[in-house]
Amino acid sequence: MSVLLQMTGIVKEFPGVRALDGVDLDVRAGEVHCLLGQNGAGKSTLIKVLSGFHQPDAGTITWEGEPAPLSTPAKAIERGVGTIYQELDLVPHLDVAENIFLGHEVSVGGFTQRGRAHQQARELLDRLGHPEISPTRVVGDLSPAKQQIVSMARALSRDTRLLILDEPSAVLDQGEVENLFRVIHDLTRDGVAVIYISHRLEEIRQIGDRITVLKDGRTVATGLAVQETPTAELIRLMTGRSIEYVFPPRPDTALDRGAAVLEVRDLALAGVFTGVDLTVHAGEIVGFAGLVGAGRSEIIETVYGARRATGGTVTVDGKRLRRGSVAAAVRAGVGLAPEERKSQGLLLDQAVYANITVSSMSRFARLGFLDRGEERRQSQELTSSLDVRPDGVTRAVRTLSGGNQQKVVLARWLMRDCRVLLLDEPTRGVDVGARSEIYQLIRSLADRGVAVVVVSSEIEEVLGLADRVLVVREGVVVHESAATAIDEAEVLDLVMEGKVPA
Amino acid sequence: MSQDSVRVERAALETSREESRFRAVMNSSVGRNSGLVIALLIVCIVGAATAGDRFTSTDNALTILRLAATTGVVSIGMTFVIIGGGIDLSVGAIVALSSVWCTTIATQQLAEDTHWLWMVAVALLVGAGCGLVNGILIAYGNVVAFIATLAMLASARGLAEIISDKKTQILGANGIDVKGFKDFFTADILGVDVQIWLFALVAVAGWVLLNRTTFGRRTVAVGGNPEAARLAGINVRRHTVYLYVLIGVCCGIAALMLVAKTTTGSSTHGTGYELDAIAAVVIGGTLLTGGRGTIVGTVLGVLIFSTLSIIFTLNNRSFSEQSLLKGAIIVAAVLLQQRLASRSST
Amino acid sequence: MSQDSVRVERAALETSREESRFRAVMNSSVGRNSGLVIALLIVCIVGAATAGDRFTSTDNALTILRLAATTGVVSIGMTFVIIGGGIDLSVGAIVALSSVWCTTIATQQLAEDTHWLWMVAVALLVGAGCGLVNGILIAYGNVVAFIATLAMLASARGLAEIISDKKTQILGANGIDVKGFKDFFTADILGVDVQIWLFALVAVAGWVLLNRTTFGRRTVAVGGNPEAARLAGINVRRHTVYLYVLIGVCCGIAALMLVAKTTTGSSTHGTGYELDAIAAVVIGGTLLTGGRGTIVGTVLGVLIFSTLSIIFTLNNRSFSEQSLLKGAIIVAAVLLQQRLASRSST
Amino acid sequence: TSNSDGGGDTADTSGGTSAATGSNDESGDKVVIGFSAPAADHGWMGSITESAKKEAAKYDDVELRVAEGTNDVNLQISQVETFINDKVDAIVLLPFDGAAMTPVALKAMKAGIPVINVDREFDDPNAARVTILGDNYGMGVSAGSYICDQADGNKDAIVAEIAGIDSLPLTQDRSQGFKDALAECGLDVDNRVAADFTVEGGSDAAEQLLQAAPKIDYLWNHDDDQGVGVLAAIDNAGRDEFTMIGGAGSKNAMEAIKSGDSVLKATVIYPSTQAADGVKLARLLVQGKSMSDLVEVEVPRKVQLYAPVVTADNVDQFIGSAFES
Ligand SMILES: Nc1ncnc2c1ncn2[C@@H]1O[C@H](COP(=O)(O)OP(=O)(O)OP(=O)(O)O)[C@@H](O)[C@H]1O
Ligand SMILES: Nc1ncnc2c1ncn2[C@@H]1O[C@H](COP(=O)(O)OP(=O)(O)OP(=O)(O)O)[C@@H](O)[C@H]1O
Ligand SMILES: [Mg+2]
Ligand SMILES: [Mg+2]
Repeated sequence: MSVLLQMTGIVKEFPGVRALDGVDLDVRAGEVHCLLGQNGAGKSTLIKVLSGFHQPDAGTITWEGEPAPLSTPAKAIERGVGTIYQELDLVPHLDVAENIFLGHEVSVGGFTQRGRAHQQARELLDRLGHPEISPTRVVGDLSPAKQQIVSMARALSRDTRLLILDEPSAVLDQGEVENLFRVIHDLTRDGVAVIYISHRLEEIRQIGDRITVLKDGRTVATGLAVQETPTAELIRLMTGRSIEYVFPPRPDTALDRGAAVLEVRDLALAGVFTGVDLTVHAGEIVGFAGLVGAGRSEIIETVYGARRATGGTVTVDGKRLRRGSVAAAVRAGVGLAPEERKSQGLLLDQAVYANITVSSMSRFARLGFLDRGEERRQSQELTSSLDVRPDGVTRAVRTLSGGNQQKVVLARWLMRDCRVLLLDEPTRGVDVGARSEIYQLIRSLADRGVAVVVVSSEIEEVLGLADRVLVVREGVVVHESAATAIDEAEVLDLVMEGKVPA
Repeated sequence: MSQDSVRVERAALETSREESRFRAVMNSSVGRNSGLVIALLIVCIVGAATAGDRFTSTDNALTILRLAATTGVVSIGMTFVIIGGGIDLSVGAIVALSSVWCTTIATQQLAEDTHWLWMVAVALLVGAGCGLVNGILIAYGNVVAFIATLAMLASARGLAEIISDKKTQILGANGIDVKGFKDFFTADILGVDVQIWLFALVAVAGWVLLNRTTFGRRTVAVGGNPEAARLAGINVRRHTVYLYVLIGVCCGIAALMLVAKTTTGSSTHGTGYELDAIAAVVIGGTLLTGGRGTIVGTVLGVLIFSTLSIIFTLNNRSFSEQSLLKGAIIVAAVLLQQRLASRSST
Repeated sequence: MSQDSVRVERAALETSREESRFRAVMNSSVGRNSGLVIALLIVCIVGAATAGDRFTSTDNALTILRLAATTGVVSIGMTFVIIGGGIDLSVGAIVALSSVWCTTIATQQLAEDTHWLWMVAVALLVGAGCGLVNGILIAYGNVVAFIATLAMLASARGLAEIISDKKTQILGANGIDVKGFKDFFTADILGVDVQIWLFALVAVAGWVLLNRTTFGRRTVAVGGNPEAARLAGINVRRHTVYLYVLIGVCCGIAALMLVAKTTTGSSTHGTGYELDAIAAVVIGGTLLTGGRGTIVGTVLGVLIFSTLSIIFTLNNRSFSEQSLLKGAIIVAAVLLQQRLASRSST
Repeated sequence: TSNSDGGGDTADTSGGTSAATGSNDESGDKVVIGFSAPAADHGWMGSITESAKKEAAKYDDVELRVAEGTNDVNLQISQVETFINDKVDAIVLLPFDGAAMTPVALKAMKAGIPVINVDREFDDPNAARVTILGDNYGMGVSAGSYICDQADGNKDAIVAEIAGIDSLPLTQDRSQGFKDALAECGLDVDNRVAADFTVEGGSDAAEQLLQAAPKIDYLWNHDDDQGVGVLAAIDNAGRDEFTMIGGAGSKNAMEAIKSGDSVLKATVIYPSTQAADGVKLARLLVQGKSMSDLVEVEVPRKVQLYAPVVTADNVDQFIGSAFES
């Protein structure tokens, strides 16, 4: 296999951070090259350099043996670099076909040919296994998972020689990940090179050919053959220590050990879900499993008051919450870590500490005046304990990597002593090390008497972390049992039921 | 069972296609603007009820359209700029400068044998030039659009005053060959003024440009998510410059219409156009934050405002009452549009 | 070796602390606004060079500050609204309505024995009331801020005209007990006018409110990412209403200052304040899209504009030249501020 | 009638000129008059519309249709077009910009509707049947001559000027007249600022002017509306070393002149009743009557009003017809 791309000694500095500090990488045509590293290791920055978005401060890039400065995204695209970014990069008010062909519209003399564009979009979506997405749908109305698929169709719509996927599986469920892998196989067979980034090591095992590991902006290992490298070795390379990748043990008394804190009765949101009953006790972790689009996010957002329920009641500690009022829920001690941290969770231009204290300001305020020193001190304690990197609570959240941003969102609710914590995909985009830290954290919160609800698309995570599991399909809870009473295959069956076997 | 489920899925697919056809209608320009259409109808009914056939006459309709034409042309340009994530406060000043410059050409510098098309060329070039300066400052100088165009507002009007020495420059006073110019811009075709045809032409061209060309789709992308547009290989800066040049040209056209209509160029022309145009665009449903908007909405917005003006004149209301009412009507129209739009999307 | 690495780490920590102290200075209000400070200095140097001690005199400084005071107070309110993700086009009209209403109280309705503080109360209440209407329309009616306040602009000015019957209402003409009012608002303390003190007071209060209170923190959150603010438990709608009430009160204060200064209430007061205030806020570095801004920047912005104005007058320049130059100067100031800000952040 | 009656008397009361017209005031055929003027953004302009309305109300055979005051020529053109569509009998028009409104006025005349042009003149004599003009140049001359008289040969006197909206031709005419008259006695304008006819604008402009000119002998302010603000600024600055002359002739300016305890010692009248004259003449025109004080069978083409100086000596004569700012 010929070397398609070679990067040597790439350096990229941001104000105050050296995000890349001498990265080497070579990618061969037709291989799946996996990029591993902890949160903030520089993976996303590296691919942004590769796609012409950032200019490296030092280092060389060669493309098929000749130097190739990728000075703008347009130049990179011209070479055949197709990228699916970690943050969704679609235009909300354009439709699916228009997003797919943005920048290289199907047109004659500047006039778009919508019929042809729709047809080609249709073909691409069919190829990706998603014929149900209409090319005329406005992208802003699609769920994150479907938007991801549109991004993918966009990358495929060009004559792509190198496809870069930055944590594509973060918003996909297992069925769709399989589907994605099928597409990747097809591509590599045609000689397309793929760079694949993920924090899920089992995925790497399934799909990858070679691995490059980044740590603190530096290449610590490159060209490792996937088959010959044990997982423990990978973790050691990434983190510099060895980590037991396990879930914290459940206390024996996990089930029904405390008083019922959160009680949801017959909750409904017209057109999305109906008749949801849920009781969570103090010290208990309840997990929601289901396919993407099953309506799990909607359920917990409605519990939280972020959506106005069309029926049913939510009570916390016996007190009924006002419908559609987040403020009431927060006052009653409920917290939510939302699914899309950038658009729903964070004040990107604000300092880390301001993001952490935003829901517990009254604790730091006297007559409305804030004690900023105390805010920073307590925030610092939290971020240190969560190992948020880079350290320092006064930096703007925007400059943190995806995984570290997620930790900041969690820290917000840790700062506020919650009675109920609703976590939507809490480990999405979080690296192996931090992941087990977050699991420990969730468990220790439960041990302190908090009622926790976790939504996750990783069945393994739901089963491993939760005490009790609810399976949701198309807006209906189809199963509820202790986590130990059901296994992964059974959950998959429940979740997939009604789906055509491929 | 699996066959059953296949059938179910097909059915679901079909419904979703049905639905999408319905959505397509509701998302079409007319559907999305049904609230505005109704608002305009209500305004017309009020007009007919209070002023009778003085309102419903063809002459009156033409008067409304003539009134709408000048700001209308500017508003079409403004729609593009706002959808593209910008704003232009300098439109009125650019209209003034264009009108002054082209009448200066006509009254002072043109030799006997020079054609009036030179005036047209000058007006359009001045407009495009101002737009170019705005665009470059905004796209390459990273000056906020609000500030850059505010600065242009001050400068262009100042320059217009200096060129015209604050005098109203009258066409034909000692000018040359301007008859052709006036004849062209004040003629009527099929009983409708050229100015109205021009407005219609600009509106239709704007619609096609926005909805049927790569330029239009890129405008939406640049305004909706500039980062994504850049990543898709679009030259966001250059596109931004194009947008300001486009609105500059629209200002040039408006200046020509105004010069023909008043036979004058003056540094006071176009006063307040910025707010009028922005108001028409925003009431037409274009998001001020960019990324979404319709030409049809803007045209309806312009028509609502000019119809209101004429109704007030017909009914002999005092200016203060008008102001008071205008505020209430604007809010009512927006609320109506909202209710209907939210209904159509569910 | 492990000791070594500890030492290295300490050193790194120290540098980072050093660095962070440096960053803190650069990120402080003054640091972030160094470009504006320099722009103001340059403007002052130009003033001193062209007008000599007529410019550098204390009297002149006071004149500049007096000129800045009224729009300054409104601009402070505007800073909050814009940081909070909104905009208010109705400030000028609210100032007019407040001035008319409070002088009506003074000249027509007050009994002999009523205190002039009633005037103050009325002006503030009228301002707050208009702000409340704006806020409710925007936050609960979901009307775009631009449109809602444009409607308020028309309505408030219309109402002011109706109440005053378009006449200038002169204080003390047949009014009662207004001496106390005038005495208070035109007095000077330590050689500086009360109006200037008021401006300073509002600015300092604004700074504290924005930077040191939960209200300010919420304002930034609401403007920066309303959805995230909502999910964090902030009542975004109610907060939005507060912001418009706040700017309404600022308009009330400005109206009082204006009434005292001109001894009149008039429906023409406050004309053009909206653009002046927005321009000062934006040139001061506040993002028009919300979520970020400084009071110090706004104050500097206001001062730059009023100093420029005085310099032109001192030099007896024509208004047109002023306009032409003003545009260029605005752009220059913004570009300068940008270059310096980007340098300070690297 | 004497010259000084020109502006003042017309709207004074229904007495004055009207008394002498006798049968002209008797009710005749119904007359519909369209009226359009710039935005009433200051007292003088407000008074223009108001006195026109008041005059119309005196006749039960006159229906006055008043269009929204506007400073947008485009809108004003539409208003006149609406009047033409409406087939009104006459149009009284105070244009925002005379030249710019000429084409539509011509259109009205062609449609057989007489146009009475008030204050700001069209550039084509055929565009109006009657033109009623104030005398802007004359205003400047009156103010300048008054200062020359007062200065009495002192060529070092410092003269300042606060103009109205600088981009209007009328402001330029006033300033030109002022300059020309001052030149007659060897004076010139040392400091000049422009305001915008509003109180606030006057206050700001005056404040700056006073700062720019540490010593002033004479100050002419074009407009008494902005004059309220100018006086407030002078008062706040504690300046009283100069004599101030006003313009237009508002009621409170005249009261100040009468009381004599401010710097304002005189004002130059610019009648705010021009449009009322226009309404009256429009009625006569349509009803085929003439001005009964004249021998002519027809209403004349052009009437130019006089710009007298009001001082403490003659203020009582004018104060009755003054407008409220
Ligand atoms: N625009 C920026 N300004 C300043 N610092 C930045 C910026 N973008 C990234 N960084 C910093 O660069 C480093 C690398 O970030 P990057 O996003 O590449 O990490 P990552 O490996 O993709 O992590 P994750 O797995 O969490 O997505 C981080 O320390 C981050 O804070
Ligand atoms: N803004 C929206 N407009 C229209 N439909 C929406 C919108 N948001 C969500 N939906 C639809 O609601 C359903 C549930 O969506 P959602 O993706 O939140 O479910 P989920 O179970 O939480 O899945 P995920 O694992 O992605 O969080 C889907 O059919 C989705 O398409
Ligand atoms: Mg990343
Ligand atoms: Mg979800």
